[in-house]
Amino acid sequence: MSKEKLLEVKNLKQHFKTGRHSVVKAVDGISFDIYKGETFGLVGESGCGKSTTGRSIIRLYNATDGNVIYDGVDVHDKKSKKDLKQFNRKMQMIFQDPYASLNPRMTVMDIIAEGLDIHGLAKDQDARKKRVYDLLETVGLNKEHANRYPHEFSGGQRQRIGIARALAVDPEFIIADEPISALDVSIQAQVVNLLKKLQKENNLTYMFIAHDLSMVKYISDRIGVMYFGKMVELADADELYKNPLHPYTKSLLSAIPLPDPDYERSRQRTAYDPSQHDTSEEPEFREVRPGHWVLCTTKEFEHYQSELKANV
Amino acid sequence: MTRFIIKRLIYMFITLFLIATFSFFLMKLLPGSPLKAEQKLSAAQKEIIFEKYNLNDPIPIQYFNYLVKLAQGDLGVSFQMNNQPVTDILLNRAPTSAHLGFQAMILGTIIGMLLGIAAAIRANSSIDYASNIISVIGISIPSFIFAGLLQYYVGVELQWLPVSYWESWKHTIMPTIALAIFPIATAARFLRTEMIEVLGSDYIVTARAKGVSKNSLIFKHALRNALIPLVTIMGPMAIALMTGTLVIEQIFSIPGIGEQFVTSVMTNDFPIIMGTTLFFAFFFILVILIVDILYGIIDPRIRLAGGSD
Amino acid sequence: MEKILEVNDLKISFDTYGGEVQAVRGVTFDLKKGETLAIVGESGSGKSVTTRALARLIPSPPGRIKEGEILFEGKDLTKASEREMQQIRGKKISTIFQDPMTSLNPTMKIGNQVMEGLIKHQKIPKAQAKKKTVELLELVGIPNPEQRLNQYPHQFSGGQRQRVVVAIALACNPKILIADEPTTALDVTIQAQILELMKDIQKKTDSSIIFITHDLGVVANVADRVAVMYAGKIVEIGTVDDVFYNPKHPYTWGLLGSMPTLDNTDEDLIAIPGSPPDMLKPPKGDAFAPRNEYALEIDKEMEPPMFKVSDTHYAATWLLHEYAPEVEPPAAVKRRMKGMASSASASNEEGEQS
Amino acid sequence: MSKENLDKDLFKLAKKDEDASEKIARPSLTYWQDAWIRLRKNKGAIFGIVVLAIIMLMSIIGPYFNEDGINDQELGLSKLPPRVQGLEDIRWLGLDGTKSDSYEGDSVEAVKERLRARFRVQDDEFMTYKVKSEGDGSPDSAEVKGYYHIYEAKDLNEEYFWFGTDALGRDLFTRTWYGTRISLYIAFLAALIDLVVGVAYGGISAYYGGRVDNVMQRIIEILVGIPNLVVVILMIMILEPGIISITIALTLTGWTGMARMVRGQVLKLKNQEFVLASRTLGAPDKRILTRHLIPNTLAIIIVNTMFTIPAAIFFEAFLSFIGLGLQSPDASLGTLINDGFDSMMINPYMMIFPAIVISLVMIGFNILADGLRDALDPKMRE
Amino acid sequence: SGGDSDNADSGDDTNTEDTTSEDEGSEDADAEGDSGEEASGDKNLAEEQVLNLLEGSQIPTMDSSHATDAVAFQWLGETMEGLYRLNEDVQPEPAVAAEEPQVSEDGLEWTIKLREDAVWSNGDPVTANDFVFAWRRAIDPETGSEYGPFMMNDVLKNATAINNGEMGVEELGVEAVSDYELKITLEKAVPYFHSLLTFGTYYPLNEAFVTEQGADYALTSDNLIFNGPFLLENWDPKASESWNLTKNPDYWDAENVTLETINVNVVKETSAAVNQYETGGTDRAGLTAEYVEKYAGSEDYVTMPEPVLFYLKMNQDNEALANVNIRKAIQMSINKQDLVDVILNNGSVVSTGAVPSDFVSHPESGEDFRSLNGDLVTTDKEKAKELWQTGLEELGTDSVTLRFLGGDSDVAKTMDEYIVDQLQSNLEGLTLEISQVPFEERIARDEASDYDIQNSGWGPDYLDASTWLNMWMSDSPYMTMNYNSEKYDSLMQEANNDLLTDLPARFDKMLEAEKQLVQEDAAIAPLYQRSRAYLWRPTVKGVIFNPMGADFTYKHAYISAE
Ligand SMILES: Nc1ncnc2c1ncn2[C@@H]1O[C@H](COP(=O)(O)OP(=O)(O)OP(=O)(O)O)[C@@H](O)[C@H]1O
Ligand SMILES: Nc1ncnc2c1ncn2[C@@H]1O[C@H](COP(=O)(O)OP(=O)(O)OP(=O)(O)O)[C@@H](O)[C@H]1O
Ligand SMILES: [Mg+2]
Ligand SMILES: [Mg+2]
Repeated sequence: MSKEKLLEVKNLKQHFKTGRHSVVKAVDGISFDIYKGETFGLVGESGCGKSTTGRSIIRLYNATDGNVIYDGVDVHDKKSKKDLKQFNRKMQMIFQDPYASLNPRMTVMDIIAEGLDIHGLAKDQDARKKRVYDLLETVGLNKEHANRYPHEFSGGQRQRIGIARALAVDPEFIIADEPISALDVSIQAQVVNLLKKLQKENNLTYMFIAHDLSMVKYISDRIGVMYFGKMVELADADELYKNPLHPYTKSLLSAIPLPDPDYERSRQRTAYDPSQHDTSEEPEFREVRPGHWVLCTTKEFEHYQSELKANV
Repeated sequence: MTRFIIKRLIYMFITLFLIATFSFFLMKLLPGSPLKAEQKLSAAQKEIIFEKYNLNDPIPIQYFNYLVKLAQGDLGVSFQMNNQPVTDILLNRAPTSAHLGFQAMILGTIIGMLLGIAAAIRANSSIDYASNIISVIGISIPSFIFAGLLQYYVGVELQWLPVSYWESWKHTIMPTIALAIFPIATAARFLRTEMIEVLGSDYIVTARAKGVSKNSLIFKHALRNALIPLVTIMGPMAIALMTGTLVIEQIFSIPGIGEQFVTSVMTNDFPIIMGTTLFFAFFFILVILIVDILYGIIDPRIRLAGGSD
Repeated sequence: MEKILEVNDLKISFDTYGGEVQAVRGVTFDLKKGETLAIVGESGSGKSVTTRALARLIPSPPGRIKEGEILFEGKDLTKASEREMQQIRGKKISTIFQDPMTSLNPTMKIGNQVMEGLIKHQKIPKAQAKKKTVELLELVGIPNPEQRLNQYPHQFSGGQRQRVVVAIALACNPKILIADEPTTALDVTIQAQILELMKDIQKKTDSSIIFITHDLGVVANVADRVAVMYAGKIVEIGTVDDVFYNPKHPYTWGLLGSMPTLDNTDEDLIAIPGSPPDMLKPPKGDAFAPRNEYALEIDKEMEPPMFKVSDTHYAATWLLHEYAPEVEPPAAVKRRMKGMASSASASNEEGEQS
Repeated sequence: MSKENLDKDLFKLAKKDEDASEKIARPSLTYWQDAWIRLRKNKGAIFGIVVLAIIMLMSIIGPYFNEDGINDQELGLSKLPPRVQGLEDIRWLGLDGTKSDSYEGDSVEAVKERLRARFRVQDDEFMTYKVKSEGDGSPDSAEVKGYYHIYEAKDLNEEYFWFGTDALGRDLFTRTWYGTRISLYIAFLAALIDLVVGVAYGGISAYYGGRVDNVMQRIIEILVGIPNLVVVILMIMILEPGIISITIALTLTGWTGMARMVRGQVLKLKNQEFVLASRTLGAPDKRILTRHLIPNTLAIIIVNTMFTIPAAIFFEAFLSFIGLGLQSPDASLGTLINDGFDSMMINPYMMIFPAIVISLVMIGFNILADGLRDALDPKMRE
Repeated sequence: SGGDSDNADSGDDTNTEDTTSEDEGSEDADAEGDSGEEASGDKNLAEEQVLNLLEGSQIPTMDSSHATDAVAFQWLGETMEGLYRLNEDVQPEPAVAAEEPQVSEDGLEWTIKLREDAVWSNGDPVTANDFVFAWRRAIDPETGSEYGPFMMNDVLKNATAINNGEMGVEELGVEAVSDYELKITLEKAVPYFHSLLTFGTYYPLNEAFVTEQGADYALTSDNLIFNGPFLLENWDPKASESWNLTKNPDYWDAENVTLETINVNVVKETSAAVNQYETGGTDRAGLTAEYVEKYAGSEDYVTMPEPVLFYLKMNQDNEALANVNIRKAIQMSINKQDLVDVILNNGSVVSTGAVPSDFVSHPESGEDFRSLNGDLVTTDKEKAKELWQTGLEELGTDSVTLRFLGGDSDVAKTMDEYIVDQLQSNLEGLTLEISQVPFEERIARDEASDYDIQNSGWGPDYLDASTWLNMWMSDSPYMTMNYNSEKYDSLMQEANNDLLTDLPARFDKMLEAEKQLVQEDAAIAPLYQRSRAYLWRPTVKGVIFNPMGADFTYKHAYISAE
């Protein structure tokens, strides 16, 4: 691929100590790249480490091991305060819970302007105000909303406020951690459309975390599938849907109900049984075909390759 | 669970050790000494007795000896009551205080619980208001005022009950009531809030959806869950009762620890003050420990979690 | 098919600090024996309130049934006494709630929670109830049921807990099973298992299910018929095929259009703008009008009645009125309407007002 | 619905009001405005506020209602019962400036004699009697209540002591309000220290987490094991008795509750997404603390403080009652009650007025705190 | 009775302060006039001879060597018996002693015959050896007795030296000539020695029993044996706040003891005590001023004057108080009449000297000490102001700040507030910083001279004016106020030594000394002589009130029917 790498994740590990002797390996050695301008989707069942991956990338956690290289610079390296601030502007995050992600004691104005204040991006009060109004407009809200408090807004509106907050510092890369899963179906589209629009207008790169596969497919260029802290498959969105290789991916795809009664009547679910893998060999992340990676053993690798050939 | 208890026991010892140390140096700081009425003895007498009791040793050695004695359960002898070992005094008086305290605690919690439950299931009814008023009054009017009024009206004017002393069960009624007012109020308030919350929870709706009758809904499903937090306030409640016994025992002339403690404070009888302090702390920590264990018994979720902690 | 339940013009309000919240504003539907009726709709549209009212589980105060009737086996449940309801709940009408984490009593053993209904309604001795409980747990796919009887909810995983909840609901072979978002909190794979389980059991017991969800995929999967709710009213009701392949109400269009299909990536999704109305002050006219791209002037004045589309299909929108201009559903929706005839023909008849 | 009624013109696509759909109909309310509205609806809390406001006002201006200072002694005016202008004729109120007592005896005259002895008067000039039962000469058959008009007897017709006077002839009205002032002062001081220490400790412990938290929590766990009653008494014995030492003693271990609460709250908050959002924006610790964490713990802090105040007032009264309170001539409600306790049966007014005030203060704070808890609790929002 | 100081009301020390400790009450001095009569058939006895009493505090010890306070001496007095016992005329009469002592010419050698029918409650006879053992034990420095040296030093031969560890206890001036004859040798001819022998510290102890019990001796009533009119039962201060006395059937004078039982409960609050009285729980309750107000007219109300004096001690270490005019100004500034009438209100009377009235009288004329010396100081606020100004000028200042040390009982607080107010409002420029501390603390500060002015009290230990006046000698162990007057010291030296055999001259010396102390040197500011108020069941008769030692004697008490 000729695209320019924006982010490189190499063997990222994030382990949490939960007790004296117990460790949760939330993320256990994953690697992937994200290219400039694309949307990278991350799916997997609850608790598989999606959020942790996102948070480690943005330095909310200090990685246990591995590197996150953004624009050629290792994110987790020690940095001067100034560099840090600079870095903070480039990468932003949109959160899952539209209720918990806005400070209930701050006005929308202050919430959105927080980035401006921290980075000193507004010359004066007027400039600050104007910028906030602009941002509100960008996300489809209006001026009058600036002086209100989060609890007065519906979920979709709150999520858009969260997006405006992230946009305030002109980021290049946005990690969206399940930005729509807490929203009503009818409202999800508002947010997704907005994200798409913004990507186009501002040339943004997204990492889109979700467990709603149809939405991930819709928005993403490439998708990674995670299972228990590991990346099990990674491919172009269409490729993944057409030719899922890893049994977990297959099972996941087969489980998604689609809003189409006829399809549903005929859908067959395949269950995933982790014990089907050969445990004698440590599986590795291999490129089965260009751009299509699967976590597999050598034997499985060959099997997958033949499977692909058969499908074509 | 075992580890949890061991951990708590270790804290208990640290706490007791700190209090013991604190009280030892306090004893050295304040007037008075292990000798009764030291000040009035002649220099020669003092010299001879100090020698006899190793009081001429350097402070660190005295401190060490003190700790050794303490470890053997020897809290010294009272200044005021000649030669009476503090340990004996405490052990002899504890049962009375415990009797009073338990009676009040049990009476208080039961009545409080009933009030709280009644108020919760009939929220905003007259029972609720009555229960609210009782609990506000109960936590607001100091027990000594209440005890005084009780003693005067019920004991002297109406002569229904003995005015003071601790002889028959009749004698225990008034002090118990005076002391129970606070637990009644706290338990009622607490249980009401908790019960209302529990009654609104999903699993209660689930139980109702099963067709469970109102009584079994309240007593089988809701109560136990509402009781869990009540157990946590048992600790503070026991402490409040401990404070309460100080004045109640005084007012009703009951030979308990509290009464002795107040007397000792008045007469600067340090060995008893220190001994009682340690005893109270010990009791307090014990109560907290028991409460925590109880907590685990009542709440199955803690039972497992406790193991890993 | 035999109607087992009929709900007529049900209105439910809550008295709150702010005033009267009109949660349900006149809902009419029926449920046939052995069928699955799915209710979809936005959050706050009154799905839960409606269904809880069926088992009279609305907390009162602040809630109250203002009007309407719920006819179950010929009896109006809105007038039944609490005692009568206790006989119906769990035995004839069972309910499963959304959150498996909170709908089990944390301090009671699983076995007892399942057994409770059995002992109460079937009046069987404990030993027998226990046996039945083991069978039930087995049925819902919990391994080692004998041992797990004596465990507490926190010792179960989320999926297992939801299975237990299903087992509780099924204990007395209810005539109606109300499932209020039973899978929302679960992962897709587990959701699929639970859905299969429910369908399976329905087949075996021939009970009717009211299934609430806001996931149209799930609806497509489980439902025979679908009711779409908006702002305390049913705005469209019909068989799954009616609603998915021939939707009439703009809100339903919005719902369907807001979901991407697997082969569409370029086109924008249909977003329903704005947010749902405040049920403290429901707007005049059609509640959906302010967010409706196809709103007519009359929507601002008058609430639309239910128009009949077909024998099985009704929708409450003025667009179905004979005077209304011809309006095509958005392209994304149209694309879904495979196989179905174009809409124009069916809508000429005026529906009766609900 | 019939077709005729409908105007065909209405069946055209409506003009879209772009913003209408995003309009928020409800008036904008800040958290505090909202809480205030909720609080206002709570009758108990309002009662509490009013009572407290009156009591606080009286504690400020009450001592200046008359010329009597808090330590103006005049033994000639010793133990005068309360007397209030205008209420003198309503005997049952007990504000008529008479001392009264009732006895039983063989005959009315005998009882009157006994009453005269009781009030140490020779004749009936300043006495009035209320014969409750005439008696028939048998023992204790007659019952008479006697009223001694002590103000007249002492030629104090122009004097009015609203709450009466104490043994040293000091005006109890002045002393009661002065005592209220001191009690409130101690309580507020205790609450303030509790607030500062507890919030700082809990906040630091939770925010920095890890080892810091671990150590700080172990310390608290040990401190909690020491009953504060004991600490207070020991401290009072070491320190010179006085307002400051009482306050210090009161707060020495009292802050642990606050610290635990604040810690719990901050622990919860610091992983909330809005805090994470602020961190991803590069906010420094100070900003996170002052803009995000503290404002969101404020409700709990306020409620907790509100409960600390009555607890401190009670504790001060309790200390006074067991003899470890303020030094005279300073007075607090506790010392006044203690002073009056022994004469509760003879001159009940000496205890009753301060007892009423302290009970009202306690009730006021407790129900206000309850109300605030409800008003500030986000769970209660609909 | 004996002991030191002070106006503390806590149960320590015989001479407790004022009205608050209401530990007891007694029959009035004038009650029915039959107090001395023997209980016999002609009295209208009630069927139940049970007396119910209250104490303000627990008995701290029943070990006569360690007893220091009124409560201990009270119940020691009922259950034990020394050589002599005070009768209703406050005169010693033989008890264990069979007769009056035989005293040598020089007054130094006392020989006393013991009665042979006195026995311990374990059956042992009471012998001379029991006295020797007890007295040696009391003076032995290892015992750590406070009252032993206080009562014996400079009285019994070699007592001081033994107590200082310079001699063995065998050297003490007491020996058992035979089982029933005791020989006592004195250091000097102490005129009041006879009355000292009635005092608790001089009671006998059964050596075998005490030695056997060891450290447990006297811890509970089970660890005690008695030789007095009553036996103590159920006394265990560790566990209970009550005890009982029952008639001792083996007591040599048992036929003259009418009461069968005395029940005692500890009640600390006056209100509780009055409640008990009202409900019949006790036959006597002490009263505070408030209750006096209520009960003053009732037939149960009794006041009991005591020879206990209260006064202000002025520490001359303080520059201002070293000035005699300042001290005089303080002496004259307090309206003491109001103090006794309004604040105490219990029959207490204003005191104008350093020796109480109705306590000792002239050995020849029989005139009262107090009336002979008259009012040595009277309140005169105007004069006081003048003296104050003079004093201030001499000091070269216009303001003086003094620390006022007071007690923490209710009455003490009220009284001290009053005194402080009186002084401050009369003496311009005077500021008093009051501190109200518990009794023990006050004693400690007193010992350390850590006060400027102190409100203090003193009760007599024996029947002689010197029990008061010795205190103010510069070398007295109780001299904490740094009063050092050669004149006074020499007057008292003479009285204590040279004039021991010339009692009238000695009396005159002491009169002179009192004048010097109060009038000339204004060393102390007398306040009042205490009286106590009681509710006292009229059917209780025959109780003797003692000015010292045990407050009451119940040996002859009885309950009349009616
Ligand atoms: N701070 C933490 N301390 C301990 N364990 C953690 C922490 N954060 C996450 N975990 C654990 O790490 C695992 C992965 O969590 P993560 O939140 O990344 O999952 P997720 O894929 O985002 O799930 P979801 O879809 O529910 O959001 C979970 O088991 C979680 O319990
Ligand atoms: N106890 C209550 N008090 C006040 N209002 C209530 C109460 N319960 C429900 N409501 C109101 O009734 C309306 C309908 O609520 P309901 O729970 O039925 O929505 P729903 O369609 O089930 O939404 P969701 O998809 O979020 O479950 C809402 O506006 C809600 O605010
Ligand atoms: Mg996540
Ligand atoms: Mg719902």
